[in-house]
Amino acid sequence: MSSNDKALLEVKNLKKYFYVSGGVLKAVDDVSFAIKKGQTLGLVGESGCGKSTTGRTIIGLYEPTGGEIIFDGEKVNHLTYDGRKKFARRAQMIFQDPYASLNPRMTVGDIIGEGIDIHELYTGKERMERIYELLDMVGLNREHANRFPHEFSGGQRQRIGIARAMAIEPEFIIADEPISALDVSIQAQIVNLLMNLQQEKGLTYLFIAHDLSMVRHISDNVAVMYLGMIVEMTNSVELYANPLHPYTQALLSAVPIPDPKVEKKRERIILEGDVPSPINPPSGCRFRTRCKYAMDICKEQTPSLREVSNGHFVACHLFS
Amino acid sequence: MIELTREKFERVGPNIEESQAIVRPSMTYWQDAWRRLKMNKVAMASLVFLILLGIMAIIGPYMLPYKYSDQNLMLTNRPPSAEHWFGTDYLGRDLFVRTWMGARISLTIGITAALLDGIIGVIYGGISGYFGGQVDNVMMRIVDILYGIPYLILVILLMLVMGPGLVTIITAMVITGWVGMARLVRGQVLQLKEQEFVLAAKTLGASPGRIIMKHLIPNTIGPIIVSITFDVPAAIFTEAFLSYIGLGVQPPLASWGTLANDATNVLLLYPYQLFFPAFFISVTMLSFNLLGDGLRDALDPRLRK
Amino acid sequence: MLRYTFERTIYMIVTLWVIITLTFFLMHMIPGDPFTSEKRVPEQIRQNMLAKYHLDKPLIVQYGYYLRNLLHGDLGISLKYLNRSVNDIIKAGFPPSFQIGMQSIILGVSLGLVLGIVAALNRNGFWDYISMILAIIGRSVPNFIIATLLQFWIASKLRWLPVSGWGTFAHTILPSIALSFASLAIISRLMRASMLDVIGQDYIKTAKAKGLSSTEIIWRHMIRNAILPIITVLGPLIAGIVTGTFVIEKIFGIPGLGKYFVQSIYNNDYTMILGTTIFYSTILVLMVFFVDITYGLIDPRIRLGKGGR
Amino acid sequence: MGKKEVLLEVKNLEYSFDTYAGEVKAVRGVSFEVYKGEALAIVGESGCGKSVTMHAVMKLNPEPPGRLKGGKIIFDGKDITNYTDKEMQTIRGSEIGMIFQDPMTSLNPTMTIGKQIAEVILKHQDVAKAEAMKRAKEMLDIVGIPNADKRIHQYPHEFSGGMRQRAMIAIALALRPKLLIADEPTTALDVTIQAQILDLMKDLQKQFNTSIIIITHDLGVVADIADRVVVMYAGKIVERGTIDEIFYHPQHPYTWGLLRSVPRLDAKKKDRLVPIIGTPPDLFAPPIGCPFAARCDYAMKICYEAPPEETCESDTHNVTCWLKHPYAPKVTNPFEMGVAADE
Repeated sequence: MSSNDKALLEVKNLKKYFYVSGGVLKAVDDVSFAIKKGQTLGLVGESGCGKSTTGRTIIGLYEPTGGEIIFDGEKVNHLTYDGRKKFARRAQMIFQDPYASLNPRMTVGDIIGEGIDIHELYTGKERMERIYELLDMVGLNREHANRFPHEFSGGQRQRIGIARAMAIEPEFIIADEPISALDVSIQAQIVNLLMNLQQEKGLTYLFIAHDLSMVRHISDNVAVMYLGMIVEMTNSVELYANPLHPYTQALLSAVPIPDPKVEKKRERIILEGDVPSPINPPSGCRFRTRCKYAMDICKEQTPSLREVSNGHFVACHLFS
Repeated sequence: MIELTREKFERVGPNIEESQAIVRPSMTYWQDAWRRLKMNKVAMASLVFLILLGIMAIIGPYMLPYKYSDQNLMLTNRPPSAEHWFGTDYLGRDLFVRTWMGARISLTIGITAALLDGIIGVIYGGISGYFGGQVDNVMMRIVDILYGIPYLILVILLMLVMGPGLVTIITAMVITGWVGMARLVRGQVLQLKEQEFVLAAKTLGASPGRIIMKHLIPNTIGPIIVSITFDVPAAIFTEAFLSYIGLGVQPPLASWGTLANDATNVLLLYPYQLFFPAFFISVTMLSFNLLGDGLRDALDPRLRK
Repeated sequence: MLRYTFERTIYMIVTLWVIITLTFFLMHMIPGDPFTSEKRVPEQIRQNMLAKYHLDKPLIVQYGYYLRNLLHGDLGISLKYLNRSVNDIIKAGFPPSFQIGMQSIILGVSLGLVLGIVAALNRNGFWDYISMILAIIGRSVPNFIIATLLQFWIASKLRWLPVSGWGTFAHTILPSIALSFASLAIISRLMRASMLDVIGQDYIKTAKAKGLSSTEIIWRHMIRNAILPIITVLGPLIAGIVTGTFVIEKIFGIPGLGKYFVQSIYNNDYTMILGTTIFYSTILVLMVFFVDITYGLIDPRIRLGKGGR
Repeated sequence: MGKKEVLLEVKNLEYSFDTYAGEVKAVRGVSFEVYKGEALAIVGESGCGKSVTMHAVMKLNPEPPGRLKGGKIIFDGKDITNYTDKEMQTIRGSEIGMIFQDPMTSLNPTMTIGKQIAEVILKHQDVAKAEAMKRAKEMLDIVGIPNADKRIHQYPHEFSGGMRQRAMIAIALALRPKLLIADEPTTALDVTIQAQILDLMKDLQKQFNTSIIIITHDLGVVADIADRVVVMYAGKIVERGTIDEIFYHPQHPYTWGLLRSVPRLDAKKKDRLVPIIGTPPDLFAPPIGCPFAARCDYAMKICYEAPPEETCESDTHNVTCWLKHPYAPKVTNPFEMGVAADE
């Protein structure tokens, strides 16, 4: 990617490998992108494609195997403990599982207040006031502060997770599939809440999801991942209007549309088979085993991500 | 039936507060666990029995005017009477006093060994699980090997090397006994540290100390307590077993195991002598086991809700 | 599966080596030697004896000798019964111990499984309570007390079975029962928990949706999956039974290995303690090894080599 | 279209769970029917009672704590409401097949796939084992698993998630049942796999003329596969009708909310989504009035005081809402314009 001066987060050639019993699991293999301040990048892909690992590596939960993560002009991989704490104040994460992401032994107040306590922002009455403010912000009642997580529904729990991340007023938030465990009607609540917060506070998001439907509403740009690599990346209008990579097309076509007439008329692209194992991925283009356009070159050469039109990047031999 | 009038159809809109309100009563983890433990009559009876036992172990030896080592060769092998409530043994020692001295020894050994096992196991398993990777690998191989060594045989060997006595019994039991707890804690920690709430604390910038104190310990304490509760009767049994084969506490001190051993020698003539030590060993182990069962049910997070 | 077996074999060998080494050096930390106890042996003879058994050499050399002999299956000469080799004593003492051990394992495990299954299927019913009571007794009453009580009532008072001794099958009944209580208790509780766990699994719902009867579901889908975790506790269980024979043999006057082991402790009989300990440990470790391999064979997830446990 | 034959009729079904805290009224008077050869979708948020209803029909809920409190279930002309477990066994697997949400846990891990399919054949038909295995292999072919003769000897952990769900479908359809109940069959799968499974289900439905009940919270899935829709909320049915009626002329504010909160990939511009506010009620203490009132923009006083009755919009379309009462103020149905705006 061309390095942009205004990019808040820049990821360059990020690699994250895991050494497992069957070999090397290349969860993230040479991924680069940038997010401008105040914008949202949607990162989309099916399970096992490395999207969550990308998020966790950026936030510092994993040490990258290679590449650079540059936040606001500073390198933030391989930080010291103090450096990480400072970075934590500016970048936060929202997690996927509304049940596992809240400590069952802590009250909601203490969960939301944890960041306040760690960074010693407020104490005593001020701390409580701040927690009430955060509860109001995410649409929960003040009385909820003394309750325990198991008393809440999935959507409410996800709001608590958002309040926890917002408590230390970060500039950048990675939302790791924050809606995929929720019912559709609740998904819209959470997406709207995140969009409102973005407008009010000027937040920058990396929004990770497993299908393309909700991502569209929140993202300025969308990157599609397949087996550890980005296969296509562009702004969200262009991606939905003019998807180029065969995988993106299949992914778009796979999402059923809640309109029976449209759905009856539509020709779907059905992908054959499953996602191959990331431990021994196919040679060359990793999508070739499921791609109906696969050519000889796809087996031999890994296509690189190149710009085919203004701001539209694709990694596919069909476009080289 | 409500009368349908036009004014009932006045639009009032949604009531978001009501929709968000939580109707079930709120309870902390410990309140809920205690509530469920209290509902378990058997576990509560066990708890009461153990508390009484503890009190008797403290005051029992002073309730009759004899010392545990006082011999009275004029009054040997007497059945229970007003002077000697549990009777006397082959040396004329008062069995009531000796039974409660035995309670002291057995309980001390049981509780101390279980607690030490717990402490060592939690630290070892906690370190192994928390750091993971190579550290965990090496530490767990050691545990695997220790786990493969027959427990009682090792305890017997250690007793031989260190010589009999209260401290050596406890030491020998602890040297081999902590392994189970270490495995338990490691498993729990490994599972917990991948949980998203721990990851969330890390991204908030929490220190390892904070993660351990606020997140890992509160979520493993339940199984740890249960495990310790089960370790106490196991340690009491081991001590009784050692005493029974002559490797336990040495006379004139008495534990329930030595009392039982002494009694079996004269079992056919004076069966009552076996009754009290056998009864107290069994009921104590029973109570700890039942209390442990109750605690496990009460503390099991899967049974909540 | 090959890899799994290989790993287990390595563990087994390392464990055995650690046990041998540990026991050997522990033995030599015991104060005194066998010839200073009880009988006064003339100094010259004592020196000769020490020399004969290499006890005058540096410890590490003795260790080398010992390991070498061990590889040839030679456990040395008993220092107490000077004319008997440890191998001989084990050969004589092991069969009765083995018989009692096996009988009680078979009794405890099979009865425990049945009770556990029945208890799980009648959750909170009559059989559940019966099995719970038996389990609690087995877990709470030490085996030497059970043994003594059985001996007192069944043998001395009712005279149904011999009080002690060895020879006929009747002699083995009470010791086996006394010894089986603990394993019965453990197995029945574990099996119950394991069954209850399986009952809640989705594939039981699938089986039900297929129209299978409860009996078919229990036999074909539940028991097999519920037994799997039970197999892993058989190792430690056998350890408990083997060490349990020490007292049981003492109580019932059975000329088994346990009795010799306990005696050798009183006699400071180094080679005998060392030999029996190694023998016991080898049997246990082998048992655990076979249990692990069996587990691997039964569970396709391990047999087909996807991940370990 | 002639008069359709009813295959399954559920009348006023009430189902509760007894917990330590008291009775949780999971299903509170639910009535619907399934015609032969059609696909019916039951839609609603998690916890609305849609799965419990179908599990109650199949008598798969453990009882206790589950308890059938009232209602009637008529399947293929037989009243199966009070069938014993033994009587149900003749229906399960042979006349009604079922697949579940999580294919990873729904197959027995220690039994080969072939045996698991053959088992259902052997149970209900008097055939030899070899014949059953042969038919198991054919079923795997039918559900699109390649190398079926090798695959029948494999264990579930050697199958991917999508493959396992295909194997589940093979089990459920092995005996060509009249009805297939699919309980969130694609929720745990990736979108590309979901598309495969939905296509497979549609194919097989045509091929075998099976009726399908699909339980889901995803309106996209509904639009793809269903002929008629039942919308459930808090243990009650709020609206039911044909797929066109529900998608193009919905009448209940909850259905409006559901439809508006779903993103549409085919829309030209990205509008903001309109979510349903709040949280569904806890059925431990359901509200006395309409359960949706507290989240409903159009709620009236009466909605908080008494539950509405079901009214007919057409022969096939029923709504349970106080807005249908003559006294109720007129509200503009946001969908009467149709989604035509987008088309």
